[in-house]
Amino acid sequence: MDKNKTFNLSKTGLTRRTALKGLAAGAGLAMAPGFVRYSQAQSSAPIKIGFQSHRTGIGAAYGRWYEKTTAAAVKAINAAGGINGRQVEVIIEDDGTDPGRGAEVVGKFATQHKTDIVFGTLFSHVVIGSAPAAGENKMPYFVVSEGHHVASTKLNRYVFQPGITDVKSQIQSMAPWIAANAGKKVTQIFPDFAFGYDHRDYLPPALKAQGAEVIAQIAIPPTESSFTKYFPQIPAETEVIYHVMVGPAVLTFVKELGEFYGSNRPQLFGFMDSLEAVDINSPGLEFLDGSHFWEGSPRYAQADDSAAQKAYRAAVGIDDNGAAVGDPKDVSTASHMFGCWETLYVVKKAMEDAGYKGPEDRAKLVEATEALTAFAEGPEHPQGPKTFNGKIHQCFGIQNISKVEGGKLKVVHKTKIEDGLYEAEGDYTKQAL
Amino acid sequence: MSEASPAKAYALHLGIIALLFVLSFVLPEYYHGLLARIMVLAVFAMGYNMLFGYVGLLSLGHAMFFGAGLYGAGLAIIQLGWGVPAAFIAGIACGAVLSLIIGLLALRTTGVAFMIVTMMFAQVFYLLILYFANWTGGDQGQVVPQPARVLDFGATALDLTNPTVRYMTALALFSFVLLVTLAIVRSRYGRVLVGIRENEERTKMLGYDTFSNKLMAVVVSGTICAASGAAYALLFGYVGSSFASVQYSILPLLWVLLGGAATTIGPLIGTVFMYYVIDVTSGYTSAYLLIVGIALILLVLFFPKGILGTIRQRWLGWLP
Amino acid sequence: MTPLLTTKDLSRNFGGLRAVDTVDFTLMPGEIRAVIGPNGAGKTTFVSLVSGRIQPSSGAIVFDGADITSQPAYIRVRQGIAYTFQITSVFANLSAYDNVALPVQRTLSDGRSKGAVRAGVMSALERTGLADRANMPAGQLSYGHQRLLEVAMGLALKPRLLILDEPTQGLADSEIDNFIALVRDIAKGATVLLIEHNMPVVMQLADRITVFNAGKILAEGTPEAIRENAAVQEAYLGTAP
Amino acid sequence: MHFGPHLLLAALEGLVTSAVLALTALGLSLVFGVMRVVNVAHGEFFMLGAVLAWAISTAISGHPALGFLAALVIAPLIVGAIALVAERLVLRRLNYNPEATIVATIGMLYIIQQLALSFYGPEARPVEPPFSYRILLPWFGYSGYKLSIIAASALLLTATWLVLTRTKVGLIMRATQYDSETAQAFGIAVGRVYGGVFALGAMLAAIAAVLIVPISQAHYLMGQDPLLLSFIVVIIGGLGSLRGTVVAAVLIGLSDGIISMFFSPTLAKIIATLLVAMVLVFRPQGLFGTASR
Repeated sequence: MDKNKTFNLSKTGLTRRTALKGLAAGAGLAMAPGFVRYSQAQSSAPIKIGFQSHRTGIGAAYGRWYEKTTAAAVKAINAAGGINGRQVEVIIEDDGTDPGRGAEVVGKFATQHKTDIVFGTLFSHVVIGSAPAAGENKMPYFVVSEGHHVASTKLNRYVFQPGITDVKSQIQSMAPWIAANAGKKVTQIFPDFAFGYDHRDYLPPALKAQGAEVIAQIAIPPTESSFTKYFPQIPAETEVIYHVMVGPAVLTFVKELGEFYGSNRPQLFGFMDSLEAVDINSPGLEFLDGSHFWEGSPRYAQADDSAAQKAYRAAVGIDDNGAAVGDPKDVSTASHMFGCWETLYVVKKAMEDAGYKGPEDRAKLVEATEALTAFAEGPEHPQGPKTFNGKIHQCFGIQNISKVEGGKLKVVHKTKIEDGLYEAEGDYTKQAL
Repeated sequence: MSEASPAKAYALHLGIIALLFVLSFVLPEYYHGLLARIMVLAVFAMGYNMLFGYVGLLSLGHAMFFGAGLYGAGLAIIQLGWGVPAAFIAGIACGAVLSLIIGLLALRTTGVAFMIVTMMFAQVFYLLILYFANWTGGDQGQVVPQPARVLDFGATALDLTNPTVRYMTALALFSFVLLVTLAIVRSRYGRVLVGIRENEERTKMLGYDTFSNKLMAVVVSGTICAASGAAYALLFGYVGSSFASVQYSILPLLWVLLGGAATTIGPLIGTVFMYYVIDVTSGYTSAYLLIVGIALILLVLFFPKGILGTIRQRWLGWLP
Repeated sequence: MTPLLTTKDLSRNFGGLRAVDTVDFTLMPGEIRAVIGPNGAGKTTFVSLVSGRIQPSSGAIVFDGADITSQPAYIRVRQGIAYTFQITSVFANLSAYDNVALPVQRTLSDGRSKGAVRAGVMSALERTGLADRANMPAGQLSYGHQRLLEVAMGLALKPRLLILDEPTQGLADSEIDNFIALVRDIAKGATVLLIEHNMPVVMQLADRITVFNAGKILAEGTPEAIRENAAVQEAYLGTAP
Repeated sequence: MHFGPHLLLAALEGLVTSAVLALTALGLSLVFGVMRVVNVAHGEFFMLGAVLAWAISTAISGHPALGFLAALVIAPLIVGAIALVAERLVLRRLNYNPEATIVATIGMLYIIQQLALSFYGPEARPVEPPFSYRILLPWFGYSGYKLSIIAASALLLTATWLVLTRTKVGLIMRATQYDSETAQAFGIAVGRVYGGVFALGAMLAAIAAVLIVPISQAHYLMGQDPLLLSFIVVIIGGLGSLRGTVVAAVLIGLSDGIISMFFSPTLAKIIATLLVAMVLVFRPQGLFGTASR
């Protein structure tokens, strides 16, 4: 897949289309064998989904798994007859995990590839940087980012996040369990940038509502590669360390925490974002044994996994340990990538509701998406049931709390959707289309 | 620089502006949008070239000037609710003030120390954006709302999010800065700057206050870069810290070196070239940075003075 | 008549070395003054102090009645002290025209018209015989022409005091004759301070000669007087008469 | 935690940073001092060292110390060889022109980074430390391996110093640094010296990376911070001054940690960066160097 910009799994597996970049997308299409007949008949032409992928830059570890999950979902959708009877084709452009390039890529999808939608962005700054381009091009933009940006209603009417719960909701739904099971005095350690600020801002009120409190907040600059010097700021009476670190330095963080505390440590509660794509059995992570993590979708296969979850894992190609089948060292980003799968099924549903025919129906697609209210657990939504708030373009689902036990993550608690609901901050549907 | 052929030079520059104008009507949609962006960033490169090409001062911190314009204009709209013209001026003013302060400090150093000092000031600027995240939006950045990006003239309104308006606005800014650059370069002041680049000690002994002249150049350069940043915020609707990161300090250097330092049109050519290489190669392989890297090395091996610099050296000596 | 330039107790140390040692020096307007002395006598350091390229360790410099000791070099140039470099220091990558245009454009008071610059530049180039090479890059001129270009740049500053640091070094004999005529011509409008090793040139040009040795002024007088001065002969010419 | 122990911890952490930084910066300083080349790809040689350390240590089974020691020897050699090839193929042909080499090394940066991404991948991967002994202090625990990094770095720096000051190779390098034309006139093969210096500079970065990778993980974008910090150290320390480089590295390593005790970390970074910038502004020749040429 690496060398190919497009893939159409239902037809010939990976369709090689390297000779693209005709001035018009139509010309490019005509050059590729196997696509000629589509240009005659609009009704059977594939639905084109522009996938804004982090192939290079800081997000590259996520981008690869997002691509894998997307490929699996598209394969499944196409095998079942596609969307509105049309096959789905995914066109990938790398955004370099850069907001400037991200906006250019959205423009490229809109004006050169002429895709029907743009999809798949993870990193928040790329989402926010690309959102204006999506709005101006009137291009429905389905992100899988978990940031609170969409639900904040600061973006625009064309941006949706229907496949993964936003971080504000995630944090809020963790509070009851932490207060009841881990401890009442919580010290937070988080990166000193926007992703960390969500945790900084949303956890204290949520804990307070549960009778617990945040006694210290330690923000760590994003450029930091060593953390020990911050640990003395952790108050001695801390019962729970709530940690959420991202980026390549996170292993160091855990190891140094281990060296600092040894076996005599407070409870640990972390967000899986820290260890996505990282083997939980890496040297130095023994320290995490017995600690708890938020997980979006469980990395390890659980005893009570639904049939849908099992089918999803098989389709994406991850084994019981959440690593690539055949390569146990290639650990997936299970907590987030399910969002790609589910988002594509939301797109499918909305397109079918809207009777979507082509780019001229994009406004109808937006309205049809906004009209959605709930997604039932099942093959299309293997992570669990969700509700969808069309006014803020955001879905809300259940969250998992898992314990590290014997080198695996075992789900010990599932939150309720209601735990994560909050007051809407605005209403996109009042904006013009 | 010589007195010869001013007409030729002006004709060439007006021709390029005319070409860009015509391109607006013939380019396919995608390249039309891309070129608007390139023109705005070429202004950034031209501002950089002012200092690097003509005065010989290699700064690794120009992202802060671009960022000053970007945030000056963007935050004026987002936080203060100002209109587009006021925001644009605010962005430029931020760049002018910042470049004056930075110039006063950094010009006490020369050579590599100047590189490092400018880089460090830019790093401070970048960290300040993160530190005041409540205001700036930090690393995630913020969207400049689409309804605010309209130039209201009472009777008519120019919507900066409209592709044609955006292209023409970018072209207007680009043309203005191009002609200003040309005028500066051909002026007596431009000759003094080149004198400083070639031999500062000698220029001083001809009675020039080289510090003031360099300071002036830093301010002009920083202000042009800020104009580019302000235009970027207004035309493309996003302000974010990545535009103030060290990468955006290296990019204009790269564009200028590719196109040809100390040529007026080189920055545009370098920017177009770099964008084109990335756009084309990223279509073939995700390892496009590899190709970009190889292209850079080949270019510097075989076109050591940049594309236009080499052309000037070999064929067209009159190019400004 | 007030002197154009005086220095009082002027000294400059480099580390432990006293390159210029409590020099009292006076230069009258309209003079052609030659400064001679063995290598390392402090001649170039002395004129560098006068032009402001380096700062004195102690002492004072007065130019046209005003104390300029603490003024930066470019201000002194603007007041009329022009310095041509001992080691040729033209802008090698710029044309001869641009080399001269830089000083010309600064001295123009009327300002804006391009014609004024062009006229000023061509006049300076013509006086030095370089007019037909105006568009050549200075670095491609012959060495002798580069020396002349230096002088042209100095001339273009319209100086009241022109300091020439070893201007004939490396020139051919034929060029030297032209050069002597040029300096005489310049001296009609400016005072000339000349560091020179070539004794025939000095003897032909100088109104008075100042002899430096070991950072101090050893002797001063007319060419004839210096020629007769035994101390000079011993220190500088190295032989007793 | 009380002030004393906190300060001790900050100092220890600062010293580890300094130790690695000193080695990396020394490599940059040599290249910069002797060749006058601003090597923007220096951080990528650092990254390559870390990535190769991962590859070598995972290829060798048995006690982790075996793999680590192998990496410590082999990784720098490979990186040095790559640097040598790059120097021969590119920098030499550019005649070490300052501006051209900046572009060329930016090109190298892209190439090395992309190759690492393609062949090594985007993940951060850990390397097991050769030993994991936790030193238990009354107030907190501390990694024994980290302390050994300080020792190893001191050893390597001393060795480099001895080579530079006491051997013929060092003399030749210093002569070339002082005046390459005269050195050439005295029969020194300046071209070969340059090749060797460039390789040596890259190797020092690689060694630093191998030392740090058991506590920090290999990642294909890890080269940027060491590059920026090294630049700062080299300039603050003064060009070509080994003593200055080491002192500057210690100063910067310590100041970062200690200032962060009193301010919020981002503010601490702002203050530390401003302080260093001001030192440069008001003492541009660095703290120890003679005026730069």
